[in-house]
Amino acid sequence: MEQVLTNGVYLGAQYALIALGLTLIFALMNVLNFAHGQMYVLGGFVTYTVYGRFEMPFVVAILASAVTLAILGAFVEKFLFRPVLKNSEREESSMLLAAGLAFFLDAVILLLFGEKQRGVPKIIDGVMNWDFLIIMPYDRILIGVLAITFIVTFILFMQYSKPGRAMRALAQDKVAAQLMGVNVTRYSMLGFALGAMLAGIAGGLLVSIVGVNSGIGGPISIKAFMMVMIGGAGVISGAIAGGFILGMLESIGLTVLVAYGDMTYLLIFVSLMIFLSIRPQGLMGKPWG
Amino acid sequence: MSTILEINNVTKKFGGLIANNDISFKVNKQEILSVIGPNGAGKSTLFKMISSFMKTTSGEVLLEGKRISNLAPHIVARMGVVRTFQETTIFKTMTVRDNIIISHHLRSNSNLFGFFIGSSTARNDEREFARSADELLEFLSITDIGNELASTLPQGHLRTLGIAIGLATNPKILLLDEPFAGMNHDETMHMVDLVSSVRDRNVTVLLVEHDMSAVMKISDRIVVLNFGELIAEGTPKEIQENKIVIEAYLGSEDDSIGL
Amino acid sequence: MSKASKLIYFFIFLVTILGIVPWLIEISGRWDYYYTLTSVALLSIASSGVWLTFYIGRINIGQGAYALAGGYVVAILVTKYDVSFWLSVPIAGLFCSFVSMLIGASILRLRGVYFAMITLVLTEVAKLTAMSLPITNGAKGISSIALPGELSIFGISIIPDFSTLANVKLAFYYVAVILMIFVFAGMYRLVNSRIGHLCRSLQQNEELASSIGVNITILRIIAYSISSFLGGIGGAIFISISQSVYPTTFQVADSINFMLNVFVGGMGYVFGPMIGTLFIYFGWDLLFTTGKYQLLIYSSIIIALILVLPNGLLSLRIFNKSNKREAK
Amino acid sequence: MNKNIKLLPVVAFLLSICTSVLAVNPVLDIGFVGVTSGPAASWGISNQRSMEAGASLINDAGGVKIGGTTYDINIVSFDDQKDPKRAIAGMEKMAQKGIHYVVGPNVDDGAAAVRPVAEQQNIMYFPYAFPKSLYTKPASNAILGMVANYQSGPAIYKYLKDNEGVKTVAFIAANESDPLSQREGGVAAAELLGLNVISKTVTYQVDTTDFMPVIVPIVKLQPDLLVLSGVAPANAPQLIRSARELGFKGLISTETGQDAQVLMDGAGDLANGFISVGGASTPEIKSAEMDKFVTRYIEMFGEYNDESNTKVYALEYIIATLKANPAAINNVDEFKNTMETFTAPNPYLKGDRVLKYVGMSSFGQKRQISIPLVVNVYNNGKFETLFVAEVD
Repeated sequence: MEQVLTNGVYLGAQYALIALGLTLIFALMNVLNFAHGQMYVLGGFVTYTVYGRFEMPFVVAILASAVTLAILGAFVEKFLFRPVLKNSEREESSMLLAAGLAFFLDAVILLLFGEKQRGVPKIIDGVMNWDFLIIMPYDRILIGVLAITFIVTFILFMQYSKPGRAMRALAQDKVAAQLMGVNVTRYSMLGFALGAMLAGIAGGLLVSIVGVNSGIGGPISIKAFMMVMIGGAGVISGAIAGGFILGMLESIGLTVLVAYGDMTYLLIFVSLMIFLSIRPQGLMGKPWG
Repeated sequence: MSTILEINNVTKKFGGLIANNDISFKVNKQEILSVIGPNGAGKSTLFKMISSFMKTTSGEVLLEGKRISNLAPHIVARMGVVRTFQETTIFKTMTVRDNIIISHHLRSNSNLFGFFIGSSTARNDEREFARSADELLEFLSITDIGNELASTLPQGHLRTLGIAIGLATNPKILLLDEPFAGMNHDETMHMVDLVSSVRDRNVTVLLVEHDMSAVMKISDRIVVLNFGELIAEGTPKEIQENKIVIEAYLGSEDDSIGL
Repeated sequence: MSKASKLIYFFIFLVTILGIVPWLIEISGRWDYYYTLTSVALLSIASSGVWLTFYIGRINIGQGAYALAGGYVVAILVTKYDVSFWLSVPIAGLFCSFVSMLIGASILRLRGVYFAMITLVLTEVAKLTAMSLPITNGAKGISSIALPGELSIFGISIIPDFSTLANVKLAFYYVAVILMIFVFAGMYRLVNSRIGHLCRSLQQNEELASSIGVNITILRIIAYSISSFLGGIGGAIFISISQSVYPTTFQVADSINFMLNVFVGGMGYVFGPMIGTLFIYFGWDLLFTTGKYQLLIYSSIIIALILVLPNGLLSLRIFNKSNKREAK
Repeated sequence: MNKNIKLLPVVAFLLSICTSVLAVNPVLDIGFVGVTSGPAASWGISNQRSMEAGASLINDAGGVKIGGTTYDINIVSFDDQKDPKRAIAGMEKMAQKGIHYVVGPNVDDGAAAVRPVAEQQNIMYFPYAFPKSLYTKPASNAILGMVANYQSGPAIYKYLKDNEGVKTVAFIAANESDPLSQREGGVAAAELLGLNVISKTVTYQVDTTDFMPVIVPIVKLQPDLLVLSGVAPANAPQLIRSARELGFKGLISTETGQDAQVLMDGAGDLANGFISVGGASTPEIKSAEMDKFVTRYIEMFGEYNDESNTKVYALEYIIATLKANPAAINNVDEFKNTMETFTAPNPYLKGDRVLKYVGMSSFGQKRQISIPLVVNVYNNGKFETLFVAEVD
């Protein structure tokens, strides 16, 4: 059981990091970014190229992933989402754009990086073995710690920095933020860049333990949606909670429900549906985000 | 004068916060009764409970002796208590006339399937709705904007349209939520005339309002709330002279009773 | 548009898809387009259901679930209980309607992205259910489903047994497009009747709608169950073409595609789903010659389209003339 | 950047016109319908590429002589996006182009869905899907293009039982049609051999990124053998790595083709000893022809994919059978007749192995290509052949 809980925590840290960027973009712009998973994958491949292929330090690779994705995010916001949100009659049109973007990134990634699963050399070798109760490879511990560090840094940034506060105001009430003198255009772009960057960092970190392949983007997006839903859409703390809960749910569910075999996931999904229809705003979301 | 609506010991709590405490008053048929009070006095909450958009914590609201509190809003509307909204809530992408036509929903004799296949009852309904909508447009003197998109209307017309939507349902009681808010003097006077004429259509009017001059002019009776409590009830003249009311208003910062 | 010119347009449309298209296929020898167009017709039926839920202001990414359910109902009825295909299609539709009423009663309270997400989860649930139930034959699916048999009423044969036909593809094409015509005619009627106006009132402001006495709960459920009915029959007919159904026959990707069809066609137009499906499905088909760049070009076109026409293909001027009545 | 990428297909198209103008031989089109985009892209892409590499070798050698005519081979590919609806459309496209021989689809649902079209349009197709209903009567046009897991499984388990003393087995599969069906076949085979199946209910979702939690319940049981049923090459290294890091000591095997580079990237030395099914590229058995194929593949696509080994045969069989009976080019009934008696030398393997159609014992008719069951073991970045067996 100790192992199961440890797995849950460390899986949760991964998931929370993945969900952060998605929820940030949703909170700021009400855009459900279907391309989030693809951005994650792109981040993974950048790290793979810089660290795995060019053999530069891991830190440089993560930085490269972050910068690449931040630039991509800013461009996507400026040239794609902004005009569409301005010109369309219904906000939901942004979902079509997001889906189109997801296909586009899928195609680009497949052409650039090929169809194979890729991995990078381990950052550190060895496995921690605590009396056979908890077994955890050191690189996974490191990535888990790094993920939590990034999450904490992000929270502090949102809480105390000027852009962070501006973005929180924007997320809460666009009109009010505007009246308070927040530059909505600039912070929407910054927020989108930041969201994409978080996806890139998540991809870059995780490539070192689970690898990456060009087709995983779509499934990752869907999974990230679920974390965001569990925690509550558009709320940073919600995404983190959602990530940890889903991680824990999977870890425990897979062990406890192992006898039910193929039903395990059905049970998880059905209970998710029931939970959401009873408490649609998730654990800590604002209703009707 | 007979009673049409009774509010009996209505209380609303949000967690530990008391929004309305034990409010009771009666509304007479075909009168114009205003509910006033400083900000946060619980006027809007009371309104929402009367129209059943919000549940009461305790107490009840009776329409002609029948309980209407805590029913579904559309059922309360069907029974004849219809509200308008504080904000300019209308169907934005429909024309003014279509807004009014759709609001005749309660008067239809045909069921939905009848409308789908275009039964003769349904067609009669449609004709009747169109005729009635034109009549309402004329009554409110907005025939000339009938074919304009509702989203393009200026504020004054939006309010009028809001009232038209309410009237189209053929209500017994129309609840108006701050009909004069943000209006200049001329617009207010026009609206005062309009609300008075609504009463002449055999409709009882209950309104929540800040604008004292308009309220004093238009109301038959006034109910005053403060901090969720009913502190006074009477004719405009009685209210103007009521010490407790004056004190309540002077004590608050953002409102003056406008005497 | 006057009633007469509407009738003329409708007549032209009928002649085109029932006469001219098969004739063109015949003389050009492009037999493969029968299947493409049959798919477009069936998928547009399911998409029009999604469109209806959009019309009451709900983003529906769960239509794949009902298409899959419809497919399985037909597969099970035809293979295990020897029910006529023609009877099992409406049963499949009604089954989906019924299920959607049960589910809808609790999830239709949700709005915006919450509703969208829960329907997405629904698609996944449908797949996993199909995979774990004995009656659906689990992961192995149901294959070797017989072609539709004869349909006769009072001994008069209305539709012949498909297995005796020389050109099954043409038969499926007619079944699909005729059904599509009925569905869209019904949808057009629905939207332009009072029900459509009520749906629009719901889309714009549920509070106001209920304040004028509209029973929004019931109306939402009605719209959602019609939507699911259409998803069910679309899926049901499809599996008689593939003669097999698997848990993955309709999946999350399909649910998203149904939604895209609606977006691309234009959410404000009754015929949007038809045009959107034609564009998306046929477009992919035509790009087949571009090889490994197919997805890249396809997605670029979708992105360009939404940039140029964010309100859908039908918001183009030329279409707008004839569609003004439905335009929002 | 966007603009340049959009221009590429135009350039490619123009190039392809040029080459087809230059070619003197008539062209024989062979189809491929499979998944070359999305999460399962690697199955279809390795498949398509192995066909294209094979065709390119033939064309460079001046084409292939069938009957009196020398043909160039052209591969016509259709991406079905792993959607059975699109797979049907792909088959229709093939029929439209007058193609009678198609490789694919790659998954069960697609293979089942295209059956009606293939039979109506006289197309012989070579799916990489194992359901027996595809190949047993009344089905007539599908030919299994590889060794099925219910054939390879028993051979592998028996070998491991005899040589490694394996007694207990655990199965793990993705929660999808193909892997679940393969798990079922594997479990049946293991039980038939008298092995003790101690776990067969662990599944994982296709969107799993981290397999630690998935594998925990199995590692606790410490089976002698862990079978990864129908595992996608992308997932295999992660499953192996997680299992090993959690302290799993037993053997790990699968019945699908894998890629050595992917295993090395994803699991490194932890993958040593991993047993999988391969084609013909291990040094012990491969012929010079196979070397040429691999070289060409790398020339064309930059990097070899070991999965392609298992998929190299379908094209070879189609062409060899057509050579044996030129009338079959436009007549699949001729093809079916020829299948009954056809034999030809296997160019990819050393020694005198032959190509022939088999399947009587599994399907009651000859609807499978005969290829040797090559079982590989991964060691330090490459595969070694563990044993080779024949399948009927």
